[in-house]
Amino acid sequence: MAPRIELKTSPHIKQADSVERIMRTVVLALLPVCAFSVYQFGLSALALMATTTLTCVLTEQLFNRLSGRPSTIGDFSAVITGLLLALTLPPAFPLWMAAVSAFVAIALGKALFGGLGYNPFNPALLGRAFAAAAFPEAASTWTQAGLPERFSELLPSTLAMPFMRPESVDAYTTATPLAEWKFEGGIATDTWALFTGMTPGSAGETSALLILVCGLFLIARNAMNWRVPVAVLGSAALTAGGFYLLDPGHFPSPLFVLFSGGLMLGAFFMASDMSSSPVTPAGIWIYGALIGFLAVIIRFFGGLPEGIMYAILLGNAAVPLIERIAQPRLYGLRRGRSG
Amino acid sequence: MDADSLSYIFLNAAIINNFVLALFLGICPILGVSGKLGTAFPMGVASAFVMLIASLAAYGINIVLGYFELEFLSLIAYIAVIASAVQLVEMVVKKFSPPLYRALGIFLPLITTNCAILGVALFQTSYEYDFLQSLTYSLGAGAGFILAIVLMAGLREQVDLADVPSVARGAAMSLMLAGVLSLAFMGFAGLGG
Amino acid sequence: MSAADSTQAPQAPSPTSSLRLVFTLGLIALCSGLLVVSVVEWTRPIIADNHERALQQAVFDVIPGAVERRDFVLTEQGLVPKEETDARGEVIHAGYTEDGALAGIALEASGRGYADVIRILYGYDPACECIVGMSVLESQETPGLGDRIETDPDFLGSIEGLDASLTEDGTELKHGIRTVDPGEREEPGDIDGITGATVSAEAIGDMLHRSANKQLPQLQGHWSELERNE
Amino acid sequence: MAAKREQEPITMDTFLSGLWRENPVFVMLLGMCPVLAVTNTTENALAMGLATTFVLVCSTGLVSILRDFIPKEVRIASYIVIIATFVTVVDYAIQAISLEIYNALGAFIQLIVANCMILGRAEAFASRQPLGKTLVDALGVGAGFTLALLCLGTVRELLGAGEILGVQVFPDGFEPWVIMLLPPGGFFVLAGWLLLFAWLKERQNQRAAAAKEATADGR
Amino acid sequence: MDSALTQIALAGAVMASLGILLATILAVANRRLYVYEDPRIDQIEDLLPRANCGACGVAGCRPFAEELIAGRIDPARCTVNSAELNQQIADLLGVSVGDQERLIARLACAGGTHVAATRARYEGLKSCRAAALVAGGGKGCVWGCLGLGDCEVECGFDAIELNRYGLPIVDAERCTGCGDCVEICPKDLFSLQPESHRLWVNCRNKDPQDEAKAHCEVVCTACGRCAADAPEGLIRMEENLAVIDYSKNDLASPVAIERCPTGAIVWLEDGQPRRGAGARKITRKEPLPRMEPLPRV
Amino acid sequence: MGMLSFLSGRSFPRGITPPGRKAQTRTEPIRRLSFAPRMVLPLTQHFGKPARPLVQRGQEVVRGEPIAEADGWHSVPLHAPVTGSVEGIELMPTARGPKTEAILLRTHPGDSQTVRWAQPQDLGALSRRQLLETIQAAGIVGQGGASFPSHLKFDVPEGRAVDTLVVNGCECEPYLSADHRTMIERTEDVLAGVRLGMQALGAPQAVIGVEDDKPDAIAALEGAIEPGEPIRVGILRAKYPQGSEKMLVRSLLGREVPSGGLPYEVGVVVNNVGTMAQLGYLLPRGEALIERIITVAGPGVERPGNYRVPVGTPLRYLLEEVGFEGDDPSRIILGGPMMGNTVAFLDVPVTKGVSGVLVMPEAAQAGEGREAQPKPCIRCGRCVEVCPVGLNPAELGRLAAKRQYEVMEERFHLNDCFECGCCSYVCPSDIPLVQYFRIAKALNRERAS
Ligand SMILES: Cc1cc2nc3c(=O)[nH]c(=O)nc-3n(C[C@H](O)[C@H](O)[C@H](O)COP(=O)(O)O)c2cc1C
Ligand SMILES: Cc1cc2nc3c(=O)[nH]c(=O)nc-3n(C[C@H](O)[C@H](O)[C@H](O)COP(=O)(O)O)c2cc1C
Ligand SMILES: Cc1cc2nc3c(=O)[nH]c(=O)nc-3n(C[C@H](O)[C@H](O)[C@H](O)COP(=O)(O)O)c2cc1C
Ligand SMILES: Cc1cc2nc3c(=O)[nH]c(=O)nc-3n(C[C@H](O)[C@H](O)[C@H](O)CO)c2cc1C
Ligand code: SF4
Ligand code: SF4
Ligand code: SF4
Ligand code: SF4
Ligand code: FES
Repeated sequence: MAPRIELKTSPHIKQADSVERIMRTVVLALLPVCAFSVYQFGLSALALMATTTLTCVLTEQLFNRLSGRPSTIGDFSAVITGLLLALTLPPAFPLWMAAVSAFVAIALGKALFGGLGYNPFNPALLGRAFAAAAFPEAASTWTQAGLPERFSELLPSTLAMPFMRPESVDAYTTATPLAEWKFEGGIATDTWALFTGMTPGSAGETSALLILVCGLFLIARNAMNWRVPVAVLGSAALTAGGFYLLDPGHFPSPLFVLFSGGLMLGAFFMASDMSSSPVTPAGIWIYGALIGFLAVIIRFFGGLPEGIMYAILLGNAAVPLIERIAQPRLYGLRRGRSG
Repeated sequence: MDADSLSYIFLNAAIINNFVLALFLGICPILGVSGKLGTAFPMGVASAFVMLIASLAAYGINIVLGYFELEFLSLIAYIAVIASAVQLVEMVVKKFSPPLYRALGIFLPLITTNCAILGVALFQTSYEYDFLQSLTYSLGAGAGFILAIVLMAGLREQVDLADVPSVARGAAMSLMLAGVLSLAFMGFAGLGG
Repeated sequence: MSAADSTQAPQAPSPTSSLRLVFTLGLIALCSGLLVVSVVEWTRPIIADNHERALQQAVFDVIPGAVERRDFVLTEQGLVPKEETDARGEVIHAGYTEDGALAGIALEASGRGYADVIRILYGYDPACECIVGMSVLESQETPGLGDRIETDPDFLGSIEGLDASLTEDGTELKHGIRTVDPGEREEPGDIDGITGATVSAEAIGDMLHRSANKQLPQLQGHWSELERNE
Repeated sequence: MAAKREQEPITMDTFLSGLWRENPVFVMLLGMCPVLAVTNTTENALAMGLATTFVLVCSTGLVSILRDFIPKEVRIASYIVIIATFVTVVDYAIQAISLEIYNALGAFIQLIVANCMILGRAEAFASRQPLGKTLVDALGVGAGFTLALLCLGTVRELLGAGEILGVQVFPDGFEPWVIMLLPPGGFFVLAGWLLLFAWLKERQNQRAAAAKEATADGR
Repeated sequence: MDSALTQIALAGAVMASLGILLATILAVANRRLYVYEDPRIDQIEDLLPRANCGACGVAGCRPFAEELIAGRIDPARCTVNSAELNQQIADLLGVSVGDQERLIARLACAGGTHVAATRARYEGLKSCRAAALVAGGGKGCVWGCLGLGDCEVECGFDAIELNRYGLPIVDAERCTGCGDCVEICPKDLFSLQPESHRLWVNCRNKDPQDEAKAHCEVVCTACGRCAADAPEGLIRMEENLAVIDYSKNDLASPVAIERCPTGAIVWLEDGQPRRGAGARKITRKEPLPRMEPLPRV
Repeated sequence: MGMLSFLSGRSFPRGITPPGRKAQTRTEPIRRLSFAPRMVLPLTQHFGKPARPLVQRGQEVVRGEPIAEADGWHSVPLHAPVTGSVEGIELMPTARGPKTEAILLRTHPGDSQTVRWAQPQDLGALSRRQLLETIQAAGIVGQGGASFPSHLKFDVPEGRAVDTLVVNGCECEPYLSADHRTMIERTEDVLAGVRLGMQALGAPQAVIGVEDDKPDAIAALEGAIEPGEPIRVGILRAKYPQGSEKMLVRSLLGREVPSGGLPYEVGVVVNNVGTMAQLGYLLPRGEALIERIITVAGPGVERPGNYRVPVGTPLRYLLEEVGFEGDDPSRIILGGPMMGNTVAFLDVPVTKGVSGVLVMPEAAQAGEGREAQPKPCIRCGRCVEVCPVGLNPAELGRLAAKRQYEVMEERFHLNDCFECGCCSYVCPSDIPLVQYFRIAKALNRERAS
């Protein structure tokens, strides 16, 4: 029998919002992107998403079990990690590698740091970076979008035996718009196609339009800090614009930079991961600007065609330092008596 | 960018082939002294300073030993001079600026056995850098070292407030962070190439 | 010592005499110098031999059929055996077949790869005016990816016999050497690239082109000097 | 205090403590750079381990012999010179033995000088202990170091190339995990070993606690 | 051969001069830049546990060492260290160890969940500090232990464990007397007591008898029997509580506890409290039912 | 309206807008609550030293008579709220937890309970100091919640000129409407109080800050201010915690009270409208503070409304009077839902600083937001976006969980937190941030002393 008076600290009312609701909203916002990915790349993309999501959820459960914590799969965050990981991988990525990456994403990226909210790095991108470094070839093999038989068959590399080299998919491979620009000396994709998204690339990064719409939905539902995408995209556009003005022949236009590759997906869904970004508004501006800047620098001057993944991870790494300098302005510190 | 240009040498040493994260030099202090930003930063600065000394010393030693054709003695000479220089700096600081000694001095003996210091001397020799290039290289390496240790310290402070499972506390956590940092730094590979 | 005394700080321990310090460290350094120099002297020939053999092996690797090697330097007087001159310059390793005929020459080239500078040695056969082999001396390329420039059969295969003939006037390569996408070779100077290691593979093509384009015209007219003349 | 320890006899424990209980890598976290840098193959790891052990044994031995002779003011400088001497010796010896290994280990042979483990042992142990004990300790620590290097080397070579000591282990068509050969791989594998040890230890502790609970029957 | 010999000679000479040069510099520097530091500080610090717990009343182990050398403190004040090592420190300094009596944390409450009533359910952080700030925490006895274990968490030596009734039990062997629990407890129930204080009042309730008994079955009701049985002046009644005058501790004996009806006053044997024969036996294991919150006006 | 006032800048940055929930009581006129049979009068109902009892057990007192005197300048006296007899001076439970001494009065049943102790004075003739003494003698403390003795607040240190008396009519907490009703029904008292306050302070002007969700109060005040009087009504956007004096000063005057400082440092003194009404009503009559106006509301109350309650009325009596059944487990909250404290004892009396009593049965709490186990902070940053002081509650919370209280104070300005609860209100992870901060502050305070 419990006492009938209850003691509790103030405040005694609360806003009706919860972590689960936020995460569910993000999953909801990701669904159209996933659907488009399946439409574009077919069954392979579907299998990829299923694999990463399942592995992420199972890994999360496993680690909760091991460390004796209550199950946290109900909060959907592992689902997000799984989906986003799949969306950043090439559609023909072998499933066993995807599973390894998903395991690393949750185990190394999240569970070992203490779980939801404590991960200093974006788990999905950590998994993606692991994949890129462990299986660099598979992670940079892109297939064409809209292959006619995509709904009836899987790409041959998808089903590679665990630990084995995937079958060559040379027949379907192609260069992404970014790689074309970087290694083949020119932009061959027009901006509208980039914007709408029937281009080769990672499973979920291609349609800037769709990502934009879904991202705005997230912002509208207060599930994401609007400053993140604004800062990342703004800074990327400014940096790219600067170089473009310097040498329009050599550097692509800012629009190409914004709509190609994973910049959009990164800015809206991955840089915005709350655990690995600053909490203060000023910090977020700096963080976003850093990411946008680094992404463009790596794209333009680095050895790789795409830099958003590394830019976000580096941004994550800088978060503690950023927060050191970007605390909110304290009431009563500056303004004194006005009269 | 030209591989011999000063700006490339600096960028290369600081970021692209970061001493700590890509070349595995100076790992011990990175694991040991990166617990708090407040100590990591002075440690980084002290190390960078000693790197500069080491670089200059190595440059001088190379000239002397080159003259006698006794290059094989270079290793001994570097380390002996570095160790003595560090000891000297420590004494000077202790004598003339006790506050600075309290902030930096305690790290100085640690730095003698920091691979990164000797690494600067060895690498600049093997790359056959001239004076300015050596100087730039050591400054870049120092900047890279500070960057790495400060990033590590920030992350470790953040993770200290996390609910880390007991098995992952301590050195394993530092190594994991260093690993992820090094993974992120791979994005800089080929920069300027 | 009474208890009261002990709470008094002891005198600073009397410092060791400076002479002793100097003497000790001097002595240790002296011994160390002697020990090192003896080891160095003792291993010097062995190490030189090791280097020599490694070089030899590399040269033979890139010049098929070579069993003997001599090094030359291009000087004002033409190609002079390396032993006979102090002149510094590109070393040209000439390889000879069992019957003493010139099998080809090996040249060093270097350039920036994906991670860092790559150094290679490549063989050139004046008879076919083509590149006959290539081996990597030094590279920091990503293992399993960039380092496939050492192992990829298609890539290496397309370098073997790669056309490196000069234009009529002998001032530059007739067909530029470059790396193209795998399976897209069209020109005689094209090398099959490696998927996933585009940068490294292109770097090889690029350094081959630069080196051959510079060195081969200079060697034009000196080939006979390489023929064995004992 | 030192005097008290000196009386203790040389035991197996002196050796084992360096090998395991106070393993320089897994427990003391010393000499980490070579541990991470040269362990992408087992062979390199072994060579590095042996080279380091050699330097460790020789230099601590010499320090122990000279321990009463070297004045405190130039202690560090002298130790360093002694260590550097042996490192140079090893450096040339390896060049003479195999250029391939020499190239693979790169600057890290010379960097043995800066291996804090060696100076640490010289300072903390050899400068206070007689020769015999110092040598046993150095051998133990050296063996522990080599063991740690091998732990990393095998995992990294196995996953990174599908081989161990150059012998193919996985069937043809194995997809190597390139990351294992890259810097992050080094960090992750070492972290992995530490996690494993910590986990085993925790489980052991839990078992022990459970056993105690069972006998004591609570309060 | 000749060149090899010159090389050897040269090498020796260069190294020797380098060594001499460095040694000279260091030697000169050593003279010129010498800063005196008492070498015994290091020696003593080596002998201290380096727990930096502050139980000695100094900020940490090194400052403690400095205090020791200055003769301002006894080695025994370090309660964490073994007696043997403290003796070594004393020997090193040529002083006596000092006869600091060991202080151990002791709780002045016996109101576990099975004997003490709650009045209101507290919801929120599982912390006594937190609960105490919310209207005192909801326990019937406003002086009593809240049983949320801040002391257990705070004790850096694992010396406190909550028992099944939510009462902290101090492991006398582990307790170093650092006082952290004294500081953290929002109800001020802990105090550091010398081991020789064996007569102990296990209660802080100042309510008048009837009200107090409604709150807790082991409460001190200030009935005065212990004072009557104990030697004159050892125990007196103050604010509805028995208070022991420890300056007369020598007179203390177990007779004082025998007739205590609630067992609020105890005699400690090997650190374990013994209740008097007259104390009511408590067999209940489950929590006491809550108090009625809304009696008639 | 809200939009417009936002444009005109009549607010402060950040903060939250919880649902007001004032409909239950805002239209109810103030009613009198009957006298409880037994009154409990703690000797500390104010910030400062406890009062010293003047009465003894068994002594008869009349309504309004002093029963305890101020113990020095930093204290206020206590007056009998009823005519009756002194039952004793005993330890009694308080809302905060520990028991303190209180005077118990047994109300004489059947007594008319008119005030029989009054010493009218000519206030205009008093010097400032005398006026302050009069205020102290009337036992007046702030009615806005902090119970700070009003005479102390008006006692601005030498050399500090106060140019504006700010009157706090925001009542930004949900549910509460006592100030709202006071402004409507006792407009004249409020204004009389304001004038007295200006006199006591020597302040040339006064501003009454009222939120824009109380248009009737604004109209009443504006209508009652004499033309040309240096008193104006400042209309503010309804937003929590507009009523906190620091925010109010910022919103009304654009000044910021320095961190760790007091309002007079920027030339302002802030008082609640209730305090002003008490001043304006009591001083001219020479009476003392023995009752106050309280909102009794919440989902568990049958007859919610604003009541005029004698100080010392036990909660148990009050709740029975308003028809609280007490069947469900409930939280009984003194004050508003954002800052108020729950009580553990229903013997706790209404004291001078209590502005509301809320009853929240468990059943109703579901509608007021979930009560869930705290989860780890996901660093969403909402708390940072709402903290009106510009703190970083997320970081503070993480530090608190690791008990790094000193860092919280040294690097993250813990002491600037005034526990408004905005951060806890928005936290989707249900982290009890404010509770953490309270522990941290309490411990730091103890350790410092
Ligand atoms: C970890 C990692 C290592 C890489 N190492 C190399 C390398 O050594 N050499 C290289 O040419 N490219 C390297 N790359 C770049 C890509 O594999 C590849 O060059 C680029 O994506 C171009 O792809 P493509 O070959 O399909 O055009 C690396 C990439 C990653 C992520
Ligand atoms: C978060 C917060 C909210 C507050 N809200 C109000 C309020 O709505 N009305 C009010 O009169 N005082 C409020 N106060 C108290 C005021 O800051 C201030 O103490 C009061 O107006 C001073 O007047 P008094 O001394 O007459 O009570 C609040 C304080 C805080 C910290
Ligand atoms: C120690 C202390 C001294 C104070 N002194 C003054 C004062 O001299 N003048 C003044 O206007 N208010 C003074 N106050 C009252 C505060 O300004 C404020 O009204 C009170 O703390 C309640 O405000 P709150 O409810 O916003 O926290 C003092 C408060 C405290 C705690
Ligand atoms: C706007 C938003 C973006 C997110 N982006 C990612 C992401 O990029 N990667 C990821 O693993 N989780 C993401 N999450 C989910 C969640 O934050 C993630 O599981 C935590 O980082 C795990 O602690 C996101 C959540 C939100 C609300
Ligand atoms: S003794 Fe104090 S700190 Fe410990 S559980 Fe009881 S109330 Fe909490
Ligand atoms: S916290 Fe209390 S119980 Fe623990 S060691 Fe310190 S004094 Fe003893
Ligand atoms: S309770 Fe404190 S930290 Fe939280 S919002 Fe209010 S002032 Fe800021
Ligand atoms: S509102 Fe809660 S979850 Fe969000 S940052 Fe603040 S403390 Fe963390
Ligand atoms: S081995 Fe210790 S710093 Fe490199």
